Amino acid sequence: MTSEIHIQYFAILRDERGCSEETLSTEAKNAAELYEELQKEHGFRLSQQDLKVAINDEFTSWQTPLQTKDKVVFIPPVTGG
Amino acid sequence: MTSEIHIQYFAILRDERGCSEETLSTEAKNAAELYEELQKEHGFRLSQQDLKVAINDEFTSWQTPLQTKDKVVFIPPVTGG
Amino acid sequence: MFSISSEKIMARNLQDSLNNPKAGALVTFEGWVRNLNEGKEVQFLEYEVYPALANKEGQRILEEAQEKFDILGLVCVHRSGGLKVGEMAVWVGVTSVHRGPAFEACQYIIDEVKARVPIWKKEHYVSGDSGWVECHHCAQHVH
Amino acid sequence: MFSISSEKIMARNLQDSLNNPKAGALVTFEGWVRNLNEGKEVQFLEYEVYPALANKEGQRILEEAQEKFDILGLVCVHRSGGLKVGEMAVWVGVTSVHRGPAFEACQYIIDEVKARVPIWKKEHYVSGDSGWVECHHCAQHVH
Repeated sequence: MTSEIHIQYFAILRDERGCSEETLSTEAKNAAELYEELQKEHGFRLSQQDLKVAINDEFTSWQTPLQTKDKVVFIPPVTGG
Repeated sequence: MTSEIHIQYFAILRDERGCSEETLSTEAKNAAELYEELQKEHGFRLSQQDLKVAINDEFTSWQTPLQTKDKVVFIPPVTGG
Repeated sequence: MFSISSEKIMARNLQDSLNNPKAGALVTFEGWVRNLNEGKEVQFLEYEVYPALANKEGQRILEEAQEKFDILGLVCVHRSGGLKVGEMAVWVGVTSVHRGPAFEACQYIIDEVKARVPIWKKEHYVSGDSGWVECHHCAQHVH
Repeated sequence: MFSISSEKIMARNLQDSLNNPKAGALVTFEGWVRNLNEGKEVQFLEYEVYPALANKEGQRILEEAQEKFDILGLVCVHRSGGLKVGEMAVWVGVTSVHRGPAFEACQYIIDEVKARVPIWKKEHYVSGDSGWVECHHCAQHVH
């Protein structure tokens, strides 16, 4: 099953992706599969265990099933302060 | 032996003594004896172990021998901050 | 109580908002942009923020502090955008009746903000290089 | 670096004196006059100071902090004379490269100042009574 997902990129991921957001159709069932797919395509250097993931502006598990119109953000190690 | 000692009073001791400084002649050999003498005379409620003592603007021991012209201050528990 | 600011942080105004006749103690933390990081001379830096989640997570941290410690008021503001050396990146202020809880809460807030709030720092060096700071915990150079 | 002030403490000026491009952290403590102490409504208070020894002992405390903690700058000012509710009784500010030592040193300084510097507080209550505060340690109501 294909879902339409909105992705926002920040910091190093934005630089590596070359854009700050995109909408795409994916067969990934969850965020883990989605990151794997995108990492292959764009060569992101951070591995999944370095990241956290948010869906619809809340931290969530990598295994949460994706639903059409979800907004996904992969969160590199934070360095504020 | 009599020595001439200058005493400054602060806070509760100043209130109880009714003045902030005095110069007196005493046979007290050290600050402990001097406080005992003054406590008897003025009825200071604080006991020696509640106090610290300074001679010539430095904390010192109650047993330090007094010398003529010494400036003695008895220091009630401090409550700054 | 938690906010992201794209403008210079006005600490004195934030502090005035914490005035309270019951308070005996105010503890504040300010994070400043340093001129050196890991031996490299820093010229300026940029903070990138994921605003929707940063605000939620920042607010959660303040609520946790309020539950954990006996405090009266608390504020935290973090900058976004470009900052020069010496500028303020983050301000935390906490009031309490007695001083212990204000110290503990202030430290808790800045520790958690640095560990959890989705904000990323890119340093621009005098040499012309620049780079995303990798990870506070890994590199052990938290300020 | 340590001083007694008979005038309102100007925190912003003190803080400006700590500016340093090497510093990544500033921690400050402010002690404020509370409206309640041990259940009594406070109207104003007076600090009496033994100046010669207070300045020496305050300066010693700052020197100890400088030796114990990896810090860059430090300032402490304590008021003397009459203060109203809400006014600032004491200000401590410490800068460091990373934030840990600034927190530790700031707390050390205020703890030691309250325990060692010859300053005494007389509270004047709304009821008309007044009295010398007996002893922070004994009464366990340090702020």
